[in-house]
This record gives sequence, C-alpha cells and structure tokens, in this order.
Amino acid sequence: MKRVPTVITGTVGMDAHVIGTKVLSRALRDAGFKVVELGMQVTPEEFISVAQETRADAILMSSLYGMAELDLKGFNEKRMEAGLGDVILYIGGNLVIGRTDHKEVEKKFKALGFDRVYPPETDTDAGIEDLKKDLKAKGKM
Amino acid sequence: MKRVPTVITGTVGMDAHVIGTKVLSRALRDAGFKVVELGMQVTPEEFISVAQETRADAILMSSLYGMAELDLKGFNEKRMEAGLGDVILYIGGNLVIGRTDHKEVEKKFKALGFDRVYPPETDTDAGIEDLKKDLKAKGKM
Amino acid sequence: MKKLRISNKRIDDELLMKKRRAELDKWPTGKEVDFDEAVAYQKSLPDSKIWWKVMVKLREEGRMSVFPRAGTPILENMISLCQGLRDSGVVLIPVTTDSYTRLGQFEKVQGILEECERTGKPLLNGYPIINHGVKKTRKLVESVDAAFSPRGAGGEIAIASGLTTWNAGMGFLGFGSYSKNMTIRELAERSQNGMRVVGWYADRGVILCTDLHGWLPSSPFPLSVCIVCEIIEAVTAAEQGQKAMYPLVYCMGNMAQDLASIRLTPRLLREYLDKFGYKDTMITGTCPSQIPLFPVAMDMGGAFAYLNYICMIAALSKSNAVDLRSIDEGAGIPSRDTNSVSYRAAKWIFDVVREQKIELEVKDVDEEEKVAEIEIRTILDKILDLGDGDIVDGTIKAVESGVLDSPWSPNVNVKDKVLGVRDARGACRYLEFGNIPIPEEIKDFHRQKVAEREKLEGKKADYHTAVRDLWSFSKGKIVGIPPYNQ
Amino acid sequence: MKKLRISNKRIDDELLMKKRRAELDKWPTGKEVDFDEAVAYQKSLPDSKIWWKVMVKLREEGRMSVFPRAGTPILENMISLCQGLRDSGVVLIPVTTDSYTRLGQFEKVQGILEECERTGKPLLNGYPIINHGVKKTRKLVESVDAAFSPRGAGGEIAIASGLTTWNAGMGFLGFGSYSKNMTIRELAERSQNGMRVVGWYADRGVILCTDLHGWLPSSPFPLSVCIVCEIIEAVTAAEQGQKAMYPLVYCMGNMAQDLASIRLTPRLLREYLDKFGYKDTMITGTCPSQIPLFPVAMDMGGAFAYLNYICMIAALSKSNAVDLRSIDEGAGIPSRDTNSVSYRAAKWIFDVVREQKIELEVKDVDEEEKVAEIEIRTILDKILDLGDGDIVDGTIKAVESGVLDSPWSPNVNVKDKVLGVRDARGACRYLEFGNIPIPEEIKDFHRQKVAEREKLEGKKADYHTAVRDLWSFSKGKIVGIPPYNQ
Ligand code: B12
Ligand code: B12
Repeated sequence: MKRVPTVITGTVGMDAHVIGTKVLSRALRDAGFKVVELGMQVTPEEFISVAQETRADAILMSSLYGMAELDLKGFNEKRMEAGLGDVILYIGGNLVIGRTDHKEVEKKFKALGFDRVYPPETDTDAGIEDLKKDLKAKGKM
Repeated sequence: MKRVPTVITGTVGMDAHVIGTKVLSRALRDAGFKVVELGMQVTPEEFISVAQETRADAILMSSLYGMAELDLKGFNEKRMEAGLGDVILYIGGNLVIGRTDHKEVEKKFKALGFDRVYPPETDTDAGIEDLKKDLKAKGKM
Repeated sequence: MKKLRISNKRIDDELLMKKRRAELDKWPTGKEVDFDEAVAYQKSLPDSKIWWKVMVKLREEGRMSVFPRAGTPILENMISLCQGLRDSGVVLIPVTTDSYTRLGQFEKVQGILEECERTGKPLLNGYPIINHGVKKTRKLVESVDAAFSPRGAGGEIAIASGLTTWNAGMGFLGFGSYSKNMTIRELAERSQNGMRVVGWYADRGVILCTDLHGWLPSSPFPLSVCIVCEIIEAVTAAEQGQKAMYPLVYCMGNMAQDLASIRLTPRLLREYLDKFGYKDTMITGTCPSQIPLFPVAMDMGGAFAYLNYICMIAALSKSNAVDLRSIDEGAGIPSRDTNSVSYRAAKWIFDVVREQKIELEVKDVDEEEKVAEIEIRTILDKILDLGDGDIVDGTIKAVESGVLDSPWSPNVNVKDKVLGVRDARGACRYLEFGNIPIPEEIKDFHRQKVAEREKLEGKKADYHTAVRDLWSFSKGKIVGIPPYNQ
Repeated sequence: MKKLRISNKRIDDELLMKKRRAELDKWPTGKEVDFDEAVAYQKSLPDSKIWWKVMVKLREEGRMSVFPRAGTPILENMISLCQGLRDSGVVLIPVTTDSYTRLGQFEKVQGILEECERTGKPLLNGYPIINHGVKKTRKLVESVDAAFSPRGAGGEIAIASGLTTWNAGMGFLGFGSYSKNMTIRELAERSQNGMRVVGWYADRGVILCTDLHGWLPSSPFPLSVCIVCEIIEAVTAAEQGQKAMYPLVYCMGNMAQDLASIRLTPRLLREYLDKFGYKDTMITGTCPSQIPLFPVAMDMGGAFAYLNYICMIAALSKSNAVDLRSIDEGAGIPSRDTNSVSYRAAKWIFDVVREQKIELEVKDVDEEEKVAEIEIRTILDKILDLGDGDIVDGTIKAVESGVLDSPWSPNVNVKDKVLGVRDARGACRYLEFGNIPIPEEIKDFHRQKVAEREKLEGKKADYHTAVRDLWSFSKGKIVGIPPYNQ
C-alpha cells in the first residue's frame, strides 16, 4: 500500500477488558497499519483529541462491560464539531448488558455514528478486511 | 370403609413400561383396594372383559411409550356398549410422543372418555386420593 | 472343571436359507433382499459405516462417540435427525424402531406410517425399518457418514440396507424387559435353533458387531446378574459366529461402582469367551450406559448435569462409546434440537476431558470390582453346575429357580424375588437376595452397607425405600445427608 | 532465613476514625452508618448470614455452594435475583457492584440509578451499593437466608448493611486487572496505611471473611505467580487483623493441574501465615474458580458441559465453594433464569457426586503440584530477598523488576514480558518466562511440555499460539488431536 493509514484502538469509558483491544492492535500492526494503542478506559474526549493530533483515519473501539451506550452519549456530536466526520468508526465487544440480538445492537450503535458494529468474539481478520475495504473506498489506501 | 372397591391396573396396548403400574398396584393394595393387576401390554378388550367379570369400580391404565392414543381408538365406545359407562377411568404416564404441554394431553384423553389424566412421574398418593374422592362421590365408598 | 458346552442343534444350510426367506416373506419389502447382493453391498461400505471398525478406530485414537437413541417414522425427518447427530459428533447411530415393528405388527404399522407421511406427524415411537424396506433405508445410510445399528428389530432388511450390527445369542433384554409371557426355554430355543445368520455373513467376510445388554436392571440394583447375562449372551452369540461385540455397562450413578463395572465387564467377557474357545471373537470396546430414571424434563439443569456426569465417567474410564440419553429423556422422544444440544455438551467433555488422557485411581473401585467379580463367578459356577457344563441348559434352570433374577420384571415367568436399594453413598446394594447364590460374606457386605444408610436415615430400608430410590438420582439427591440447614 | 517483616505504618485510632468518616462522607448514604450500631447489627445476624461460619459449616457437612456473580441495579430485581439463587441452593451470595461504583463515580451512578428505577431497565452492570445505602441493602440481606459479600466496592456501608466479608491486604486484582495507571507502590501504601478497619471489627468480635484473588491469570498461564500473590494478600490482610480467609483457585481446565492447585494453595497459605506469625487466622475453605474464556452463548451444550466440568473438579476436590459463571457468561450479564438453571445443574452434581465422598488419585497431580510448589517458593524467596525480609518492600521491587509478572495486563506499570500456552494435554505452561525467577530444570520441564505440543501440531508455539489458546476451552477443544476422520 502507498500510504500507511493510522488507526486508534482502546476500550471506551470505564471498560477494563483490555485483552481484546491488545489482540486487535497487534493484529492491525501485523497487517501494516500504524496503530495508536490507547489501551483501556479511554474517554470519548481522549479518542477525539488523539484523533486530531495523529490525523487518524479510523478509530476501532472496544467495550465489553456493557456500558458503551452510556459512555458514548454525545460522542458523535463532539467528533463532528471536532471536524472528524471523515474518520472511520468501528466498535466491538459485549456492547449492551445481557443477552441481546446483535441486529438491535447494530442499529443502536450505527445511530451513534459507528460505521460498523461487531459482536463479541469477532475474528480480528474480519474487522481488518472491512477496514481495508472502507479505507480503499475513501481512497485512503 | 364399608365396601372394598375393585380396581384394575395395567399398561395398555403394547406398552412394556411395567414398573409404574406395579408401584401403583401395590400402593392401591396398601390403601385397601382390591386390585386386579393385569401387568403390561393389556389390550383395551381385555380391560373391558376383566372389568365385566370382576365388576370393577375403576380402571387405572398406564402408558409411557407414547402410543396410548392409537391404542385406545374406539375404546370408549366399546366400554359403553359393554355397559361399563359407570366405571371410573384414569390414565397416566408419557401419553403422547415427545414433549407436550399436559393441558392438551388432558383434553385429548378426556375426550377419549377418561375421568382423570396424569402426567409422568405423578405421585401415586395423589391418584389414590382422587380415586377415593370420585368413588365417594359415586357412593361406592 | 467340566468341559464347557453350549447346546446347539445346528440345522442344515438349505433349511437355513428357507427359514431366512420365510422370515423376510413376512412383509413385501423382504423381496428387496438378495442375500448375495446384500453381502456385496456390505463389502462396498466405507470403514466409516462399519460398526466394529468405527469402534476400534475410536479406541485407537483415544476418542469417544455418543451412542444415542434415534427413531422417528418419516424417512426425511429420520435423515435430518441423524445428520443433526453427526454434526454434533455422533458416529455410532442407532435406528430405534417403533414398538409395533418390534412386535411384528407390520400391517398396523403400514396404516399409521401412511398417516404419518400424509399428515407429517410422527405417530410412531420409532423408525419402522421393515415397512420402509431396503431402498429407503439405504438412502438413510448413504446420507450420513456414520455407522448404523438397528435397535429392537430389523433382521436381514437392516443388513441389506447397510446397517452393520446384528444381535445373535440369548438376548435377555427381550426376555427380561420387553416380554410378558416368554419363557426362558423359548428364548434359549430361539437363539439356539441354529439360525447362524451372523455366521453366514462372517463366513463371507462380513463382520457384524453386537452390543451385549444382559439383563437390564430397570432400577437401582447391583449389576452382577446383568453382567452374568452379558457373558451368557456373549458366548451364545459367539457360538452363532458373531465375531465382534462390546458390552453396555450400566452406570447407576455411584462413581466407584460405575468405574468398577466398566473395568470388570470386558475383562470377564474376554476370560469366558476364551474359556469357551472363542479366542477369535473381538471385544470392540465398552459402552457406559445410563439407566436410572432421568430428571424430570422440567429441570434442564439437572438433566444436563446428569448427562455430563455420565460423560465424565465415560471419559475418565477411557471408553470409546457412551449410550447417552438427551435432556428430554424424562419428557419424551427427543427432538433434533434437544438431541444436538445434549450431544454437543457431551462432545465438549469428550474433547476437553477425554483427550487429557487422565489416569486416575478411585478408592473403593477395587473393592466394588472384587465384590462384583465374586458374585458373578459364583453365579456362573452355579449355572454351569445346574447345566452340568452346558451354559444354556444351566441358564434355563437358573432362571426357573431364581438363581438368575431381577426386580420389577414385566415377565410373569421371572421369579422377581429380589430387590435393590442404594447405600449411603448411592451405590446399589441387594436388599432382598432371593435365590441368587451370593456368598455369605458378600451378603454381609451388602447388609452392612445398607445398615449404614439405615443409620443415616434413622429407619429400616424396605420396599418403600426401593421405590423411593427409583428417583434418587433423577431428583438429584443420593440418599443420606439431609437438606442444608435442617 | 531473615526475620520476616511486613512494613506497616500504623496510625492512631482517632485519626483512623476520622479517615473512616471521611470515606463515608463521599456520599450522603454514609450518614446511615453508625459504627457501634453496625457492630451491634453484625452481632445480631444469624450464623446463616455470616460468611466464614457458612463456609465452615459447609465444609464440616461435606457440602458445597456455588459462589456466583450477581449484580443488578434495581433493589427489587436484585432481591428476586438473589432469591432465585437461594432456591437453586446458593448460600454464598455476592453483591457485584457496577463499574462506576467501583470507580467512585456516585454522582453519575445516581442519575443512571434513578433512570433505572423510572424505566425499570437495568442500565448499570451491577448493584450500586453505595447509592442504595444501608437501609435498602439491609432489606436485601434480610430477605434472603444466605451470607452476602460485596464485590468490587462497598466499604463500611456494606458492613453496616450486614454483608460479612471485607478485603484487606494487597489486592492484586485491582492492580493487575482493573487499573491502568496504579503503581505497585500505591497499592502497597493503600493497603499499608494502617486502615485497620477489619481489625477494628475483629477487636469487637465481628469476624469478616475475605477471598484471596491473587493476580488473576486472564489467559492460559501457570498459576505460580497468582498463588504467590494470594500468599502476599493473605499475610498483609492478616496483618490488618483479618481473621478469616479462603483462596480462589483458578481452574484452567486441565484436571491434573486444577486438582494440584486446589491442594497446594491452602497448604502453602497456612504455612506462610504461620511463618509470619498469624497462627490464629482461619482458612475457611477453598473456592475453585473458572477463568478461561467461556463457550459462546450460542452453544448452550458446551456452556453446560464447561460449568459441569468445573463442578466435577470442585466436587472431586471436596471444595466447599465454587465460583461459577452461568451458561450466559459469554453472552452477557445472566438473567435470573439462566442463573437458576446453571446452578441447578451445579447443585445436581454437588448433591450426587460431592456427597459420594469420592477418594481419588489422579496421575500427574503430584508432579504438577511439585512443579508449582518449587516455582512459588523460589519466587517468594526472591521477593523476601529483594525486600530484605520485608514482604511488602520485596513485592514492590518484584513487580517493578518483573519478578512478578502476568500477561495481557491493562496496567502500564506491569512489565508484561511473559506469556503462557497450553501443552498437548491442555495444561498451562510458560512460553515466555520474562524475569520470573524459575529454576532452570523447571524451565526445561515447561519447554519440554510445550515441545510435545509443537510436535503434535507440527509448528512452533508463539504469540499466535497464545492468542488461539484464549479460546481453546471455550471452543471445547484442547490442542492436539485433530478432528475425527481427518
Ligand atoms: C425404564 C424405561 C424403559 C424400560 C422399561 C422396563 C420395564 N419393563 O418396565 C425399557 C428399556 C424396556 C424401555 C423400553 C422402551 N422405552 Co422406555 N423408558 C424407561 C424410562 C427410563 C423410565 C420409565 C420408568 O420405569 N419410570 C419409573 C416409573 C415408576 O414411573 P412411571 O412409569 O411414570 O409411573 C409412576 C407415575 O407416573 C405414576 N403412574 C403411572 N401410571 C399411572 C396411572 C395412573 C392412573 C396414575 C394415577 C398414576 C400413574 O405412578 C408411578 C409411580 O409414581 C423412561 C424415561 C424416564 N422417565 O426416565 C423411558 C421412556 C418411557 N421410554 C421410552 C421409549 C420410547 C421406549 C421404547 C419405545 C424405545 C426405547 N427407547 O427403548 C421402548 C418401548 C417398549 C415398549 N413396548 O413399551 C420413552 C417414551 C417416549 C414418549 N412417550 O414420548 C421414554 C420417556 C424415554 C424417552 N424420552 O425416549 N423403557
Ligand atoms: C476476562 C474477563 C474479565 C477480566 C478482564 C481482564 C482484563 N483487564 O482484560 C476482569 C476480571 C477484570 C473482568 C472484569 C469485569 N467484567 Co468481565 N469478563 C471477562 C471475560 C471472561 C473474557 C473477556 C475477554 O478477555 N475476552 C477475550 C478477548 C480476546 O475477546 P474480546 O474482548 O471479545 O475481543 C475479541 C473480539 O471481540 C474482537 N474485538 C474486540 N473489540 C473489537 C473492536 C473492533 C472494532 C473489532 C473489529 C473487533 C473487536 O477482537 C478480539 C480478538 O478476537 C468475559 C466473559 C467471556 N467472554 O468469557 C467477561 C465479561 C466481558 N465481563 C463482564 C462483566 C460484567 C465484568 C465486570 C463489570 C464485573 C465482573 N463480572 O467482574 C467487571 C468490569 C470491569 C470493568 N471496569 O470493565 C461481562 C459483561 C456483561 C455484559 N456486557 O452484559 C462478561 C461478558 C461476563 C458476564 N457474562 O458477566 N472481566
């Protein structure tokens, strides 16, 4: 690939489930991306400011503890104000509390501005393939 | 009790599940009934003829193998013809094939002429109490 | 010791062929069977469909398969049921036949079967293999990559269809659990009338496997009588030319006792097969099997736990097959889904526990094994004694005199003078010995174990104890310890 | 050996009282706490609500209870959740708090909690014990006949409410699994600042129990570091006046290894507690706990099998408690129903298997125990060395130098230079030892075990192997044997 896209990873809000985002980050690096790994418990604001500093092309958030929806209240507006409307937004994990049908969850989080929403135990490759597709579509790869 | 009522037991049709009817028969005897224990695989006709011979007050059938409905086709008519309309009729066990809601099963077998219908693993005492009640109601005890 | 004999009036081959035809002529589908073509078809089957080879492969690879129950009347549904089983790791698939077929009422079956196909409803409690016949049943066999075994009925229609087991020998299951009036003499004659069908196939290079049921203990009852009968079944089957067999070992729920039976049964089988001169008969494995009442369907938790307990026993004993029920065992014939989820649970345990190759020693197993072995040898000696060396004659006399006896029998020709209860650890003990020749010191062992329980419960064990014990496991409580906080 | 020390700057009682108040003043409900009234209330509790007594009773009676996870925000639902647990035999009930409460964001919690109560929706992933306060939480305690334990948060509000556990000592769980920036020095200070709350209650005759978590191995990784940390937790807690404790023993799925850890942990705990002079500290039992990833919710069969495997381990090891997840562990916070059915399965195994008092010996347990013991002693010696006899100083230096290390840590102050994989039997081995001081011959043991697996899989074990192993159990397959028929 000509240009090396920059991707930010981390778990949002107070989520301490860091293993997934670690696995994901390493996989992204191995796939040739520049990864800014923020680790666990990243505030929405931090995602935004780091995205601005690093001119990130995508943010891949994780959240397993079930509080993602609350953690992301107003996030989409903020990122728009910050002029990050163009940044690709993915999120994955156990996004809600309890057993729920992924379709609903997907609707919910797309409404929050995410381009793609992944269920628990998603294979990282799947997500990375999607990312390449979306980046190519935007001519960023 | 003044009069000792006679009860016929057995598994109907080709049902080989005899343990239940054995347990039940012994319990009935212990409860003071005269029990004609026919054991397993008793044809509907046999139940009728024995009921006539012994002037039985009640027939307590068992069936676990799921074929009871077929085995009992026309049984009610035959016993009416045989003038046994007054005999109390109970049946219990796994009366149909597969998992089904007992309410439906009950409806089905009451339609076949049974006064009471019991699910699998019914406690014998419960059945015996019912029987005493029904016999008393008919002034046969 | 006297020369061991098995009375066997062998008939000449021509008569044999006549009899086989006569058997098949009982229903039109019999015409579909051409004996030589059947042999050819059997020989064309891949190893993965040949029962004894599948079992040996499982054992060699240190694996295990569930050996479930599966029978539903409509062919398409039967195929999908079996595919569901295969998907959840089952490679030993039974074709459980319906009760009417088992009793030869094909006329009646035909009517119901047509109604099934018309309405799509499963009005029979199994797969009517005779009425379906060879062509249709081959379709079943060919659409699932596993070995098939006819259960309860099937005869040569099953063989011609590519099912690869056959039950020769004195089958106590039919006598002890399924029939009301059959005499033991009739059973002996039936299995001794020289119908060497399994031998006929063996002579042509087609080895059919069998499982040994023995005399099913339909309630908590020590296994010694059952295992004795499996040995009788084994040698009489071998005499008919059966070259491959494996015992079902009934797990009654006490770990030490279950592991002991699993170790003991194949050992004694081998010994007696050799004694009777059938050194070339293979024992293809052991198959722990679940007997006690099942948790009522409503309690799915207990049902799963019970299944998984049996799976653990099978895994820890390194068995290569396990006769498993489904979580719906207490409710009724299982659906495809309840089967699949049940066997996926089993598969998890096989893959995770079985493959750890765990070596373990459980205290009391040796003692339980010793006790059972003494009982079994004593009973068998008595039988050979009664038969003056002839195990078949001996068996007939043994049943007639109650030397062989089992509780809750539906058969009027069984003495039914015995009874079993659980002891304080849930192990099965004799409460009433009837005429079973059990050495005094062993009787005392049982009495003492029962006494421990009586002490714990503060009352004598009697008939009612035995009845309660029918449910002791299904209700998830072995006798003894009272509920917490009481 | 040097005199063993635990650095501990004790503060005077007046200051202690001030600090306790300050802690409670963080939220209005703190006002509900009157220390002496709390002591009186604790003393008024029946034995069945006192954690350490319940555990001891269970052990004496040879029983076991599930120790589940349970936290939902709305009081009424929490009560019914806990009653459901009690009905399925659970007598040790956790009050799992939500993540915000764990982080002290009571303002935020209040808003959400009110929304929960308005909408009836559980918008928090646990029970916000601080915001609910004493009166409400006493209602919970009084409506279920079991012992309660606050999880993650609670402080003296929990004690005043009648919950009967308290975590003193250096809690590695918070440091190693829940926080991003905490330094080990901060952890040490926090647990060493002389806040002898648990001791204060002990002096007044109220004994609060604690469970020892150690450093949670969030992936297949040998337990030696974790157990070392449980020992550190134990002695530092005892120093704070904790009189009753029990270890969680993480079952990683290999039977020999799991049984070895269950035997080893309490033995070494006792030994080191005594060494440090805390002979009067009780060990109230052991609690096997499930760690590896859970089967995805969709596979209920696997989920049940996994639960039941852990139950079997707990039963066979005669533990008195088992930290069990539900069949929905992989899906999300369990509902009352999924919990109940899960724990009914567990109860079946406890009542049927546990009560058989099975005595068993599993090969390799001794070896696994020996290996782990050598690792643990070597690490502890090194720590005491670094601390020149002071276990707290030693621990600080050990973490800073990677002598104590664990993989996948969220904490930036952890070296994270180590990695674990499973061997051919599913046992956890070191792949990368980092700076953990493991004797050469033991390192070779691990290498050889890993080599066996590499041979089986035909490729070297590396980072990617470790990642795959995160799922080896949840996917119901230990490494090794390829799928049947391939
Ligand atoms: C033991 C058993 C057998 C033994 C029976 C031994 C014998 N001769 O008795 C054997 C192995 C022979 C057998 C054979 C078969 N079985 Co079966 N068997 C069972 C099992 C495991 C237990 C049945 C039992 O003995 N219960 C104990 C007794 C004491 O309980 P009970 O019969 O319910 O009776 C009590 C109460 O119900 C009550 N009661 C009974 N009758 C009545 C009547 C009245 C009026 C009253 C008031 C009370 C009452 O009193 C009794 C004491 O409390 C059940 C599954 C289970 N429940 O665990 C399957 C089960 C009954 N069998 C089943 C089947 C399908 C068969 C077979 C067709 C094929 C097969 N799988 O082997 C054959 C059929 C043979 C035939 N022709 O009938 C199915 C029935 C399916 C359905 N109905 O949908 C079951 C449910 C298993 C399953 N899920 O597949 N079986
Ligand atoms: C390990 C674990 C913990 C550890 C975490 C250790 C750590 N620091 O990482 C500890 C013990 C600390 C913990 C704590 C808690 N946990 Co927790 N935990 C788990 C567990 C068992 C495994 C999670 C895990 O590590 N998975 C392995 C990783 C590799 O998988 P993954 O995260 O799904 O990520 C993979 C994919 O999803 C994908 N992926 C992930 N993110 C993204 C993003 C994108 C864009 C893409 C494309 C892909 C992708 O890539 C990864 C690799 O394939 C799960 C249950 C389970 N699944 O078995 C519960 C679970 C997640 N925890 C849960 C809960 C409730 C908690 C607690 C609130 C309370 C408690 N029960 O302890 C606290 C919360 C702490 C906090 N503030 O967050 C719940 C969540 C409930 C819900 N959402 O409804 C779960 C589901 C258990 C349960 N059923 O109750 N937990």
